[in-house]
Amino acid sequence: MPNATYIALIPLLPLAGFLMLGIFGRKYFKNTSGIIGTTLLLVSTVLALYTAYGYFFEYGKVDGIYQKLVPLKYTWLQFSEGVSIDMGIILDPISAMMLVVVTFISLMVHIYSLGYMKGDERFPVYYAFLGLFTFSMLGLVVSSNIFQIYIFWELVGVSSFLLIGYYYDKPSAVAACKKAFIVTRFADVGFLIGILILSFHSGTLDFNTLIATLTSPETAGYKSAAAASFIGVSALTWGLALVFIGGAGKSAMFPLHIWLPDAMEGPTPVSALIHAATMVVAGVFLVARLFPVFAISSPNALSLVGYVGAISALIAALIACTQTDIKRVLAYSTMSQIGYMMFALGVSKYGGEDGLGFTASMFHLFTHAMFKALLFLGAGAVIHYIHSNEMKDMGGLRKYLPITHITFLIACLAIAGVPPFAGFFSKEEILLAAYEHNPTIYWIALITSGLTAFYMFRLYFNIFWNKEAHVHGEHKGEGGFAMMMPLVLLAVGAAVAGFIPFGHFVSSDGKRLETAFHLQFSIAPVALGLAGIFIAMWMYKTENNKPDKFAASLSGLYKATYHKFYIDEIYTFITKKIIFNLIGRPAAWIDKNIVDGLVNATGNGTKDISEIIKGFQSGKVQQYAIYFLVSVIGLALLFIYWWK
Amino acid sequence: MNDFLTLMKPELVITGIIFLLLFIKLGKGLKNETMLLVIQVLLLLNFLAGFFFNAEGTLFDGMYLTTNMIVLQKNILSLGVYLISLLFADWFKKSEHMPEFFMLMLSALLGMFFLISSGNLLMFFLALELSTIPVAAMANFDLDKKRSSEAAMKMILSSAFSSGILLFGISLIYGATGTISFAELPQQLNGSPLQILALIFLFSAFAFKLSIVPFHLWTADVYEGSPMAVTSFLSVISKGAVAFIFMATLYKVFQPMHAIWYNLVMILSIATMIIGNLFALRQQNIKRFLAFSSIAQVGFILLGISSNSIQGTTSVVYFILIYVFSNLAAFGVAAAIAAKAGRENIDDYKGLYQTNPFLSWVLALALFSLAGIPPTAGFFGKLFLLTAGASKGSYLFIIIAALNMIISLYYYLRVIRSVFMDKNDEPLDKIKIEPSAKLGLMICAAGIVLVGLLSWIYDYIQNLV
Amino acid sequence: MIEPGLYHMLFISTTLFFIGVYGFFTRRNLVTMLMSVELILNSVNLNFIAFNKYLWYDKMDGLFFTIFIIAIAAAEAAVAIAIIINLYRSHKSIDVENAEDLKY
Amino acid sequence: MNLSLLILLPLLTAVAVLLVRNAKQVKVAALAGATAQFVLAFVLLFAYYKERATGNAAQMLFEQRYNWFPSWHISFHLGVDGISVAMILLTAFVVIAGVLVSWNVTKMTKEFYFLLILLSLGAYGFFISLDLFILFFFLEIAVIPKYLLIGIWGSGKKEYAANKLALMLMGGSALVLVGLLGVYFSNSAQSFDLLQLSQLNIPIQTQMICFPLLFVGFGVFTALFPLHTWVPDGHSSAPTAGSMFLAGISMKLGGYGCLRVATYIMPEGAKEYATIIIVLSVIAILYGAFATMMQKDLKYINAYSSVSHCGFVLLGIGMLTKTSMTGAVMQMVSHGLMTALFFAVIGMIYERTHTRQVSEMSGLLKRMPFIITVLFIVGLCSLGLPGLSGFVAEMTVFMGSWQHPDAFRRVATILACLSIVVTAVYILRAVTKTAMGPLTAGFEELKDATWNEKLAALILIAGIIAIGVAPFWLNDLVSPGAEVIMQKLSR
Repeated sequence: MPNATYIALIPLLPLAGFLMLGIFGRKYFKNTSGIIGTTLLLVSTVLALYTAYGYFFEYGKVDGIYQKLVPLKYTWLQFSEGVSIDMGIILDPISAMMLVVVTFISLMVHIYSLGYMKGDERFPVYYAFLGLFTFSMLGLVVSSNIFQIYIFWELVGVSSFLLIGYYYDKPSAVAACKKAFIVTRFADVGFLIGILILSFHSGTLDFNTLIATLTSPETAGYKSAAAASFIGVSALTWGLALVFIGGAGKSAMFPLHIWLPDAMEGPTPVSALIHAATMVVAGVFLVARLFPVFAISSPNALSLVGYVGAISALIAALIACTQTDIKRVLAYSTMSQIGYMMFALGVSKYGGEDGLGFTASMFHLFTHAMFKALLFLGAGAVIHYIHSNEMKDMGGLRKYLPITHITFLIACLAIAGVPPFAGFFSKEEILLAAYEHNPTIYWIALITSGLTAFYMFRLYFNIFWNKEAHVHGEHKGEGGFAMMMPLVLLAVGAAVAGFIPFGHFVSSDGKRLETAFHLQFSIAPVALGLAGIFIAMWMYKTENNKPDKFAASLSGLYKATYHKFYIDEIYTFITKKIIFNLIGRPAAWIDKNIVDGLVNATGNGTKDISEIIKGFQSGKVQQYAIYFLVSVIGLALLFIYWWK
Repeated sequence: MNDFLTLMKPELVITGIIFLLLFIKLGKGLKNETMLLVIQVLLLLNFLAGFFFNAEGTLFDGMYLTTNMIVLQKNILSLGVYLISLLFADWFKKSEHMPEFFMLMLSALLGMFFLISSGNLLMFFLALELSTIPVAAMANFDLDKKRSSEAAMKMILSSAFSSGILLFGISLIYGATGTISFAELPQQLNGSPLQILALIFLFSAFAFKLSIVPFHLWTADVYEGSPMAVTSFLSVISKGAVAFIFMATLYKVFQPMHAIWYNLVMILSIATMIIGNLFALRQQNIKRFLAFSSIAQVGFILLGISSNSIQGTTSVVYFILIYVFSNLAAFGVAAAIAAKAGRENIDDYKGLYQTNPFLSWVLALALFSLAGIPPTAGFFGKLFLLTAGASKGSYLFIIIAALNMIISLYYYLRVIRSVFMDKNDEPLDKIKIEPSAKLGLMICAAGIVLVGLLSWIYDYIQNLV
Repeated sequence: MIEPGLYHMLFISTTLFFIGVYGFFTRRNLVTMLMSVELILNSVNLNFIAFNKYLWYDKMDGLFFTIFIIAIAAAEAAVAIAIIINLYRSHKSIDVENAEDLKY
Repeated sequence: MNLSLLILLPLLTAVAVLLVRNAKQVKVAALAGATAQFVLAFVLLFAYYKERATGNAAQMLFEQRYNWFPSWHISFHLGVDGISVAMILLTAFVVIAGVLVSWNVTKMTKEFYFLLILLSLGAYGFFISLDLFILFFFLEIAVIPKYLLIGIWGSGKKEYAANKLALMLMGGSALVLVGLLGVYFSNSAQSFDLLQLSQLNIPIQTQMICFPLLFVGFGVFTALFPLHTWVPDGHSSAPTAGSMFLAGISMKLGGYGCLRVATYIMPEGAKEYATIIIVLSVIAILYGAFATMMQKDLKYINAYSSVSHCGFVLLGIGMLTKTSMTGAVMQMVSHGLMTALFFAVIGMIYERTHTRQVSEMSGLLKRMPFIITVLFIVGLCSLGLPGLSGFVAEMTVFMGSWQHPDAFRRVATILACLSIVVTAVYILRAVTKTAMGPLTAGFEELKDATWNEKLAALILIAGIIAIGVAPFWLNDLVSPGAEVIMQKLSR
């Protein structure tokens, strides 16, 4: 068995960093906070690698199957008999893999930020937040309990919120962080209700028990979950679909993706870490975590995952083609790639060869983390140099930023799926899985892969070629060793990660999965990818008016994609017009005028009555006597004749 | 003879004091200050004397009866009179005819003692008149004030009219039963229409004295016009005495007609609470305000009376004890302010707390006690009245009573707000309170706080029933 | 000639009562109002006497009561007259409608 | 552990406050008293643990009973279980923080602290009473100090607000009173004793009348829709410490009463009216949240959000499961701490900027990092961030509510869940607008928190985090109490 203390230390070290820097950073670690944070994370990374190594090569495998080990678990909050939130660590292939990815990317970003954020007045706070995020993300991936994952889910949300709003005096950043939080929060309600449903039927919150209960048809939990239904859909499917909504919100799936492009307001390293490599894949991870339940018990929910993923991939790719802010292009590309991972899960089955989609998805998650982090960090270097996010301010930078240029090119090739870079292998597996199980999705995926190559190289050429650079202001160079080292390391990763035999380690049922390489199958996607690259080259390599003409000829589509299909506008309409004006305002009005009005009316009414009846006290002693006599006679009549 | 002395001791002491005052007055040898001091001492002695050499029994063939409970009730009234002599020292000292005032007041008190002890309708009538007529004269004591004479006029005419109705009722009872003795009456009562008519005529006289709606209309006018000392005497002592005899009469004499008077008491109680509160809401003059608030309080007393039980008796006596402290404290503060600053309006109290914290706190305590806010005694008093009333199980009745507590809280808080919260650029000057008035206020404040918390007082009363 | 019976007496006394009440309600002069009250009291006296004579002739309660009522009425009248005189001093009138300052 | 100490200590503090001479001594006396209460509350907690550890399984610990009004069968009966201990801890936290925050009160300092302490006396007494009469006694004691606190030291429409608060709360307690009397006369023992009453079976007809009376009566205190309208005005007009006490302690009296008195002694009534309670509390949750969204004044925002949050308390009670009732108590504790802290922060901001309008503030993080950090923490707690107390409580309520398989309660739970989005919206709108963005002109010279404010905030934060990070201790404290109520319910 693994040593739980070491594993627990992986998330706890960044937490310690957060607390230390958050509380004392401003006073005592003004300049050293970056070093402290990075060092702590380095230790975490080493521990994570050690753990992963141990798991994959020493104790993880029993009888050829990777086990789900729970080396640590204690009860955090007992709800009722059997239902409790436990804080624990689960160790299985995907969590081990994620531990490595998260710590590694985080470490790269920590190092990179040493250069990128140098001189920022809130340096300690920045590292504190990074620490908080890393802690939460690591906590999320090792969660052994569905409520634990929800807890860390919320925590990554809030750290993302804090980091997007890092430049707090910029109104756009404030708006973006708010939006990110609220949109994901909305999705989280789905997750929460999903948890409630699943836990009610399975009678547990523990992942292993829950999965075991809900995948074996003979258990009472499964029976009740399958039998209970709401508008024709079983409770189990509802639960899973709702959980998936949570995942879709975090992973920026259509139509809950609107927060992701705006989230680029945060510092670029943060975008690399949170909004490219780690947090946004939490949704994929969540579905993967519950994959057996999806795949065995509720194919409907799983195909929902597949279609949402596919649609998101396509839409994001289309939008990415027209955006001019380089970080937004990358954001949409992220969304598109996560769409890949989602539908890969969606087309997968549980176990054996049919589980290829699962492996492919995880593989793509792994490679994508490398090259997307690299792209963002590269973009960061460009922005650092040029002080702008807009393509029109860029061009011809290959002379000024040679290392960035090369690494960025490698990443672009990787994402475009050009062999032998990492993206090629993972994408190929995904396409294969889709081809075998769902032709519709396969075709969507194929088109998307062509579009991906096009917009990535549009980006690449616009930054590094196209018009001549007009750099003003002082030259800062490429940002020094701290910024370049992560680029190079990630580039190496992006270049060679594809050669890892991923199926040996990660598969839907823990067994070894051989992934064959089909040359003839690869021709179509690669050809499409290359075509995309060449079109991009033709249009953007030098400064010309071809893009404008092209845009004009497709003006309707161009406009729609440029405006991101007006999804933001729809949301604004719903929130501003419907929720605020039709619910919030009336609620406030009702409260002020009707509910409160009634209370006040009671008071005023009493006073009014008092005013009306004051005439009885007329001051005339004779009238008093009349009332006296009338009352006596009245009471006498009342009691003699009526109320005996 | 010995019986006579012990049984009638309270009345004899009062009579003695009246004569003593008469002689002192004739002698003309004493200054007002000294005179007041003497009177205060005498009244204190009278109060203390009430605790010794008491006996139970009847005199004059049952016309006069006394029990330990009755002695206690008399003591409560004596205490009230003593407090009045302390609290209104300012006004007494200025008055030219102070001994006369006390003679009248003590005469009225004597009337009330007889009233409580009466065992016969004749005795009852005589005592009632003895307790009323001097008060009418007292009401006119601010001889040069128009309002004072108007108040006195209203009082004497109304009470004469009410006496007429009462007597008519008594004559009907006499006609219907042939007896006027409390001891014999219950056997003769059978609930015939004539008897109901007589009951209601009789009831109206009690209602008049207690200011039960709709027989309350004289109350506010008389309270407002009379000197403060008379107002407080009327609203506390007079009401207390009548409440005692009213309860005794209903419980003992009219017990056979219980079903009828229960309903009567209930509807009048509700009416009294509601009307008293509604009128109190809009008053500006503190005396008039307290007049209506005391009407509302009577509604609660009726609630306790309606229970027709030992708990009812106990809680009414207990409440009146508390009411003596609370209402006299409120009047005492108002009198202190009226005497020094000549202000009687609630608006004039704005910002009082800035200059006169002591008066403000006493007033606050008094009003909280009247409103029934813990930990003041009023809370316990009211709660026990409600509990006693609730024993009959009429939820609607209790809910109306409870809601009335809220209306009353509103107007009591209005005074509190004036005193504590409202800004006033020209608050009243710092008022120098007479030492004896201060003593009186302190006794009241102590009473307000302690009577509730010390539960043995309640038990003591209950053991006497 | 019919011997006057209880009902005759009661009829007279009731009439007297209501005359008194009517006078009390309508007269503006305070002294007249006081006199009306006296009428009411006298009607009660009549009642007592009648009841005593016709119904309960073996008990003297009614008679005593009447005597006391007369005495009390005198006392009441004395005080009332004194008050009215004082009212006249301040109001220069004994009209009841001039003394209506205290109201509402 | 002598429970009378919990009453005597505030009493002595109040007397000390009245007796000392100048304002400084008053503050010191009040702080000393509050600290002593704080310590005492922890002593009680550990005494409680110790007693339970020795195997004392009595329902109530440290019982004391003195005859008070024997003729009415009223006794001064004190005792605590886990729920009471939790509430007492909450009170102690809020009291010490409130005393610290009010350090700058210059107007009538003595009276101010006297009333604060009096209020805390009422709260302690209420939570340890086992006799319904003294429970009611303490409930009412706690009302008038609030009236005076708002009316004298408040701001804005203070007199209107104070009046409304006092009258509505008194109205509530009047209903409670009628309900209590009904219970009192319905049982053969004619007893106000809670434990004795819980052994008896109150006739169902009485329950049908008295349960709503008691529940609505206590509900007014805890902002039961539609009787919540005193909450926004009252809280927003009160001085800082007043709001803290009001929201932190006073509103909890109602929740505690609903649970301990109404539900516990009248289980059949509770079952019968559960549907209505759930409907009302869900309305309060959602409607409060939406109404909050439209508010522009920080204090109103927190006040309306209190309506919403207290809805969870009532929802938890209305759902009638052990988990949900545990959640309700946890929500009371959590909301008490959180909202007290929120008001404290708003007070600190107001003292510096002299405005509470969200639109008039921006970028304050630059000038007052401590205060704004606290604002963030409390905001995040309010919207239910894990690691802070709000999350734990709300989730417990949700989990408890979901234990009913019927559609009505499902829908109610889902609607309640939706409120967490709305909460996020209004909290973030307020917090980000205030804290972030460019600094408003004229605020360049503002100072950060002083020692007393820091201490107050840290104490409350400590409480919030203690529950948020390690909820099991609170859960273990509260759930046996809820279990007892459940046993009575399922009998």
